[in-house]
Amino acid sequence: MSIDWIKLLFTLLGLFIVLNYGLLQYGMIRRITARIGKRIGMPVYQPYIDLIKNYSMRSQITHGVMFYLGPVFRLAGGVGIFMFMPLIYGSYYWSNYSFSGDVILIMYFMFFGMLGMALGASEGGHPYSFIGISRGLSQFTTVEVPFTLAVIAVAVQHHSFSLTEIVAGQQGGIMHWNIMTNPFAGIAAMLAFLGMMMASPFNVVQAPQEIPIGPPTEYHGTYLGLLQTNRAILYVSESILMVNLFFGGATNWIELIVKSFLVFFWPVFVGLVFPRFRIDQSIPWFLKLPLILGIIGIFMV
Amino acid sequence: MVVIILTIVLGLVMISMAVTALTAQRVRAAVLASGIVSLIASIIYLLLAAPDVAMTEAAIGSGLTTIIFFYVLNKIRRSDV
Amino acid sequence: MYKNMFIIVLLAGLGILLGSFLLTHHANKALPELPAYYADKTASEVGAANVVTAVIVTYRGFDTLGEVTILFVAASLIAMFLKTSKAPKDRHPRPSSVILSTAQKLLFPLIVLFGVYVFTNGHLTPGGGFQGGAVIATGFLLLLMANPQAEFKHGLLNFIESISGTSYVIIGILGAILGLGFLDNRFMSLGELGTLFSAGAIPVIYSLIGLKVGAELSNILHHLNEVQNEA
Amino acid sequence: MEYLTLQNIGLVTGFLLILIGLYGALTQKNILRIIVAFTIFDAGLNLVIVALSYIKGRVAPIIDQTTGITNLSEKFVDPVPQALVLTSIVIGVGVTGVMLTFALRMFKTRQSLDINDFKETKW
Amino acid sequence: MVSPVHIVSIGLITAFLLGLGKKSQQSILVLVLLIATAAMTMISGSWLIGIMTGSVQPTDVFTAGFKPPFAINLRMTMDEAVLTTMVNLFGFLTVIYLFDVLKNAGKHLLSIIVVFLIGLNVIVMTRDLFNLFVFLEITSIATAGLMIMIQDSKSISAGFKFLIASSVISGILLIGIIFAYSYIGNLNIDFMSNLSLIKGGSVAVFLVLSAIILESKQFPANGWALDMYESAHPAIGSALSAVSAPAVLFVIYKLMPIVPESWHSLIGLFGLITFTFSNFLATRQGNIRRMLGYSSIAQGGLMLTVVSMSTFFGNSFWFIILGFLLTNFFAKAGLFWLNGMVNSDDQNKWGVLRKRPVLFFLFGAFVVAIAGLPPFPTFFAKWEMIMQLANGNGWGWIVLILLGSIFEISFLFKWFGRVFHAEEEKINDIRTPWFKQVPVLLFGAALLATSYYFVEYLNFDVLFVMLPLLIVTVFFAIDFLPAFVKNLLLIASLTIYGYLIYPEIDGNVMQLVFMGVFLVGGILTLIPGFTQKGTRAGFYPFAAMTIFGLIMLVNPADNLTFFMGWEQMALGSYILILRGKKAERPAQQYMLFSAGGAYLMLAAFGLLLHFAGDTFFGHLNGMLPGGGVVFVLFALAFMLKAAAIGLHIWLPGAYSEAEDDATPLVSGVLINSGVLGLFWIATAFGPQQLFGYDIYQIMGWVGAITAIGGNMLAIYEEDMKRLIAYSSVGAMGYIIFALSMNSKLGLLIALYYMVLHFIYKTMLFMSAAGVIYRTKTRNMYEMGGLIKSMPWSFIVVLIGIITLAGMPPLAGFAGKWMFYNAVVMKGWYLQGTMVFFSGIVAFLYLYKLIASVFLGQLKDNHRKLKEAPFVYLLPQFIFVIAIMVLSVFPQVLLEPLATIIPDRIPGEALHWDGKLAMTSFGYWNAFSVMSVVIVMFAVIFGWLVYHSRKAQKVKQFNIVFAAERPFRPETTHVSYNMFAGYKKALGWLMTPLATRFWTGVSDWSMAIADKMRSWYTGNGQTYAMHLLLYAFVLYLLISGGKIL
Repeated sequence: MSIDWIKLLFTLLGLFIVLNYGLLQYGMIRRITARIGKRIGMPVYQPYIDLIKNYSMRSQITHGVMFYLGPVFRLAGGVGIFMFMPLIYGSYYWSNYSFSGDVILIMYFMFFGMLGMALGASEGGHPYSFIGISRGLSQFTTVEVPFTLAVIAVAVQHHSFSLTEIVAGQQGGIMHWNIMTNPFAGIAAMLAFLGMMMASPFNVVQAPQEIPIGPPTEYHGTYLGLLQTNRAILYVSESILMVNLFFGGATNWIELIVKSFLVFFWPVFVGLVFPRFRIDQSIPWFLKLPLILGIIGIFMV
Repeated sequence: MVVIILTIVLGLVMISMAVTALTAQRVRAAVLASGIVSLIASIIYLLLAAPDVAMTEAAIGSGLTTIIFFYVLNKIRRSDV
Repeated sequence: MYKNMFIIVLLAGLGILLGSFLLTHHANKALPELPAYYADKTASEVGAANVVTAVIVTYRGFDTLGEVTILFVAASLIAMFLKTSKAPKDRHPRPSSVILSTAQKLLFPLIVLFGVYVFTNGHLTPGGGFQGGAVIATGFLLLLMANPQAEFKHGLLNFIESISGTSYVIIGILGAILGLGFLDNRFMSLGELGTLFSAGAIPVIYSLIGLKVGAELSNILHHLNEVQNEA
Repeated sequence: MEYLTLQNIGLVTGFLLILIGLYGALTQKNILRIIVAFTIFDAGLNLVIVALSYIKGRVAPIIDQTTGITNLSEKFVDPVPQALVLTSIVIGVGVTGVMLTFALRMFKTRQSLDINDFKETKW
Repeated sequence: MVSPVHIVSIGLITAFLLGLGKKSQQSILVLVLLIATAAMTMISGSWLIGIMTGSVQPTDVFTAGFKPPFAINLRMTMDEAVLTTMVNLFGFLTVIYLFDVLKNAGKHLLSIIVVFLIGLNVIVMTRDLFNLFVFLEITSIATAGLMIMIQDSKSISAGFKFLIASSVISGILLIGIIFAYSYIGNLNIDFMSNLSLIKGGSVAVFLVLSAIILESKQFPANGWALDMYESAHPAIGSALSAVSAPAVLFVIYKLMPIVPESWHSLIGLFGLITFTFSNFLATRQGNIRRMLGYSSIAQGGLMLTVVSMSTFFGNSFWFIILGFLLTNFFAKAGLFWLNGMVNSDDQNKWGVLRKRPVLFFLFGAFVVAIAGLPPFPTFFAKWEMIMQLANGNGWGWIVLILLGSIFEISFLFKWFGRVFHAEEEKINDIRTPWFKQVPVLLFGAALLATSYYFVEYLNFDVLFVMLPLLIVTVFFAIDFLPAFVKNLLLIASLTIYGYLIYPEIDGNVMQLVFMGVFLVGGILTLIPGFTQKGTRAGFYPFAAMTIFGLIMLVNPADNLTFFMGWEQMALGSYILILRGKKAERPAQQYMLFSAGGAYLMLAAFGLLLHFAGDTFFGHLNGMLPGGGVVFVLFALAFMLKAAAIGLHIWLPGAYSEAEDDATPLVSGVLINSGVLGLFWIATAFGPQQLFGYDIYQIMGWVGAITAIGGNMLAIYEEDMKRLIAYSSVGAMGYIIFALSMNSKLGLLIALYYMVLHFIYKTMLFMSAAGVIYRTKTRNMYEMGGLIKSMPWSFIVVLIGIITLAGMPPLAGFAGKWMFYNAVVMKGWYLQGTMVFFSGIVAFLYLYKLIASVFLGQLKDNHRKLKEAPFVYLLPQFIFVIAIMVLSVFPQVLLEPLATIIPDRIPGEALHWDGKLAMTSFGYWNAFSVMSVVIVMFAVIFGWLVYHSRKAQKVKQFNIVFAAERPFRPETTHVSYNMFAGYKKALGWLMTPLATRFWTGVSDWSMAIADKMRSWYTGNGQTYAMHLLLYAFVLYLLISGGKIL
């Protein structure tokens, strides 16, 4: 297989755009959050500063190979999701490496980073990392169920698992978007999306208060930089996935950015409004309303 | 006809003896009664034209069996004391 | 009581079954083929005047062999079971009466003689080995009753028993070799019907049976008697 | 009246003895009495067999002057059941003897003759 | 040729002459007895051989020289020759066995023994009813005499009960005989053929027959017999079981011609009831001799069934009856004799038997033979019997047989397991003088020889059945060699075997795949065995048996071969599991469930015969109309092996308690046999309905629930092996689900997953074995941080769990991807989502597995651990390489697998465009994904390495822990009850309904059995009443309440 270098270039460009977008988006969101909380908040460019600072830290420690590899897995997972996702509908070059596989590949590739991170953090030897990971995984299992139902509903509707095909099927106006044609599945997916983002009320996993020193404490410097990079890319990528699945995809970058920002804003908004769930509350929650909606969604098709 | 009546009588005695054997207070009496049953049986055998059987029943069924019974009874009674 | 009622019901069932036999069974007016054959052919084929004896010793000789064996095994069992312990015997027996001991001395040979008569004439008259044997055992019983403490040479009994039994089987085998089958009496001359030395081997066999049965029964009595003496 | 033959009387008596014997064997508690019951049972059996051999008006199957030697099958009663009964009686005494010795030994082990006392093996 | 009558005459002369002996000559007397029994054996044996070879014609002996019916005749044909030889040979050996007893007993006992034998001989040979009666009486009295060989109060009262019973029985018999005579005028069986046609004659037949049936100790009128078995000397117990019962059954066989045709099946049913219920009651029996008694009676019941229905079984009759007869003869006698040597009725004391390996082996062989597992004759006999019954639509019968068989297996293997694990008595050494061993050894050898002839007779395929059996046998023979030699030999023989059969199956992808899994799996899982020291006695024969059993499943010539392989595998793996230290109960459970599955399968084979004739079930071409029941039975059987939910409770225990290095074999490799079977029925039967329901639909749900259930249960396991074991349940659920989709893609997924599961599960178990080998514990919370000392094992587990989780880029993803496509095509969204959910749940335990064991804090006592031995790692890395290849080039496996699936299966197939896999729904390019991931990973890794090249390695302990230094590894290793929150939320999902259900079944059956057992009051009189009652009921059933 010959390598399409130009495409690679485009992909890397896309990655760069998404990274910057992600960092800015994160800064923006933090700022908005602060404002709502009647605080001033950090500057929008703060993530850049953090990133540069982390990458340039000289003192590094490692707890072992897997500790070392954890962030690598994590970032590779984030980048992978981006890589396997078509960005702009109808554009060959902006379709990235989506020819490698369809939406199932993306869904499963999400685990890649998670698992790596979990393992890396575990080798850190910190007791709270075990707790955090166990919570994260636990919650994740139930989050994925409504989401999967929604994806299957969409796939059945468009008779394809290919994201390109799914987006193609949604062209022609807002009424063709899956969120409109199959609102139940859409809502289920959006609810699941809350969990996927691990934002409040489902952020007990990272739990800034109870576990003040989770994995990020052991991970510092370059490691943390990698993790931050990943966060920027991953959040945007997941938003794009939602856009592609339910909001008609995007035919140009502007549309993509606007849509994905709005999608991303949804969990932030919810997080501001609702208090946090305990893990044994969040798990059943996902198996109630979202699950039922997902099932209805699938039978709507 | 006489033979028939005789047989009936013998049969009745036999049956009553058999019942006695089961109801007698003492085992000794029961054994004796059953010996009599055999004895009468041997008479009936004679009437039924079976002298060989009659002899055997008298000697073995009625005689020896009863003797063995008494040996055992005797032993048990003695141990009982 | 409940159980007894149940048993009565069961037995009533059996009774009905047996009663049904009474109803379906028709008294024979003539002998069926098999007994008719025996009645008609015994004289010529076996040479015994007593058809029952012919049936027992020859036609159904194998049954009789089994019968002897049953007594034998029963005697063995009793002997094994009642093997007297070496414990001291009861030292204070009742002495037997004078009458009894005298009568014994007088009667014993007679009884034995009568027994012998019964079994040697089994092929001619009613009676035979079993009856004769029982008679002999009765004589032996008399002996025991007269001297309950007596130590008998029961080796002799054993000897008679063994030898007569063995001879019986050997004669049976001779029948197979010289005659037509196992326990065939015809390898010896059938003689003249109605005489003592007739019916081929029947008198011999019946005598052996008589001896054996007598010995076996006596043995049983002997062992039972031994137990009496046990403490 | 036609049923009132020697044979039938024998049969009925025999059957009754069988039933009485069995009843005794199944209900008596004393081992010795059970054995007694079995001897009655045996006697009944034998009586039945002999009764079956009987044919009215015929004689014992022994050839003598009175019978002659011809047409014997029309003169004799059936010899076969008689032979069987002979065997059966001898077997009966054997079994009774054996049972009695068992009883003796059982009495020795338990000082009891109640059948209910000998239930060490069950289930 | 010596006339058979001389068996009797020699015996009698001996018996009579023994009376002459004196106390001092006892040894000589015993010798005489020995010679006599030898002579008797030789006579009957010479007839047997003569008739078998045809050099002698069967003959009738006319006693007294008159033709029947005028005199008694003895018959000597093949049948009688077999039975008399059995009786006499047994007598001969009994004399040897009882040498020490006889030497000290009186001469009377010797006489009684020989008379006993004569009695049986005549019972067998005679054709005369009354003669039969006489010799039955002889045997009874002799038996009573033998009973009191031990003169304790138990055996005396048992003997008396027997006398009462036999008096009643002989009374009934005599009435019957005399009635028969009065109706038909003679006493010879051969002249009675129209007896039952005469008015009233059937009463006579009934009486005779019922007496003999009662004599054969049928349930429930057999309390006396049980008490005898329990209290008699073991040698006598063995005589009752091995020769008395067959002789009596033979009498029934002789009587059958005069029994009206319409009674046959009823008597057969009564026999079968005996079989089932005696075995049922035996399950609650602790006393060995009594248990063996129950078992003997049960076998007698089964034989009664066969005998009474000899006309029904027709040509197969001899095969069936000989199978049961000979096995019971050799094995039951052997077991009783062993009982005599161990000299205890307490199962716990039987542990001493392990000190005598040969005897212990024979003990096992006897147990297995009675239980009816291959290659013993009972197995084939049972098979044939079921097939014949199925032919005649005897479904109820089959149910009874199978029920009885499962009870039989239950108590036999409970016993076996107990003996296997019982503490060896330290004080009492087992006394095994030569004269006690010789008979056992001889009978053991005879049993094996018989089995050989049965196998030989059935003409199995040489390469696929006989050769494997031969190899297994060889491994039994060389079991004394050191472990590593045997390991090498077994690996070598498997390799050579693979080489030999490759040409046979070349081109048949299906067989290649499964053969590959079984053979390669077998070989690779054996490799860790090289760490074993000593001889490891008893492992290799059964490992070989398991592997070759599996191999026999792959290319069976017919249903029987398949079933045989199946049972052989079950047996082998049972032993492998049982070898684990605490495996007694789990192994028992495994055996029970295996047997349950096997019997369901047997029933299915029977039904199949009915529906489709004698075709191999895997070769049915598509539709089998109306075969829903067959399908369901098969499916249940295979799902039992594949541990579908509800049927899975045996699995965790069995897999986790097996020896650590045997676990991969019994789990990773063996479980695929279930998949094989399921695949076969899925492809061969076509869609099936049961009561109007689509079975596939139901199976799909079962699969989905299994997937969730298995994985859910795995989450909460602290035991490493149990965790992996439960994960197998989950994986099997996945496969069952895929199979039941009944589409091309679904089957492809199942096959692919089967191979993959084989690879990663074997790998994981082996890795676990390595870890356990070093850490000596299976509790994961006692481990931690092992990545430092066992990096290679860590890598293996990592790859294993990534594959298991189905994450791209490794091979597991292919399965998941196809799965979505298949689910969407099929439209099973809900079930599909459930399975998907289970896949995610798998993450939880996978994380737990790898993190608790390899990550986190290293424990103090593990600081000096080394990496797992090389021989553990070697096969693991072979599997790793396989996974890697599959990950990059899945088409290597998927394309051939797709060719297996028959065209008639509906649904869309997977298309390949170069490296791109496509369906109408989606696409996926493994190579490309792998490339992208590797490049990404490498770039980021490079970047990180560049940036933190000077990273300082610190101790694991060097962490910030709320500003305090932790002082013990345990406190920082949060591993125990890791998913507490999850349990709180979804714990209700794993309510142990299945366990409760099966416990309930077991409790109830125990309670019922106990209740039923109290029927046997121990009162001889009551027993006598039972006899009458039995006859009464039999009469009512036969006559229908009317007078016959």
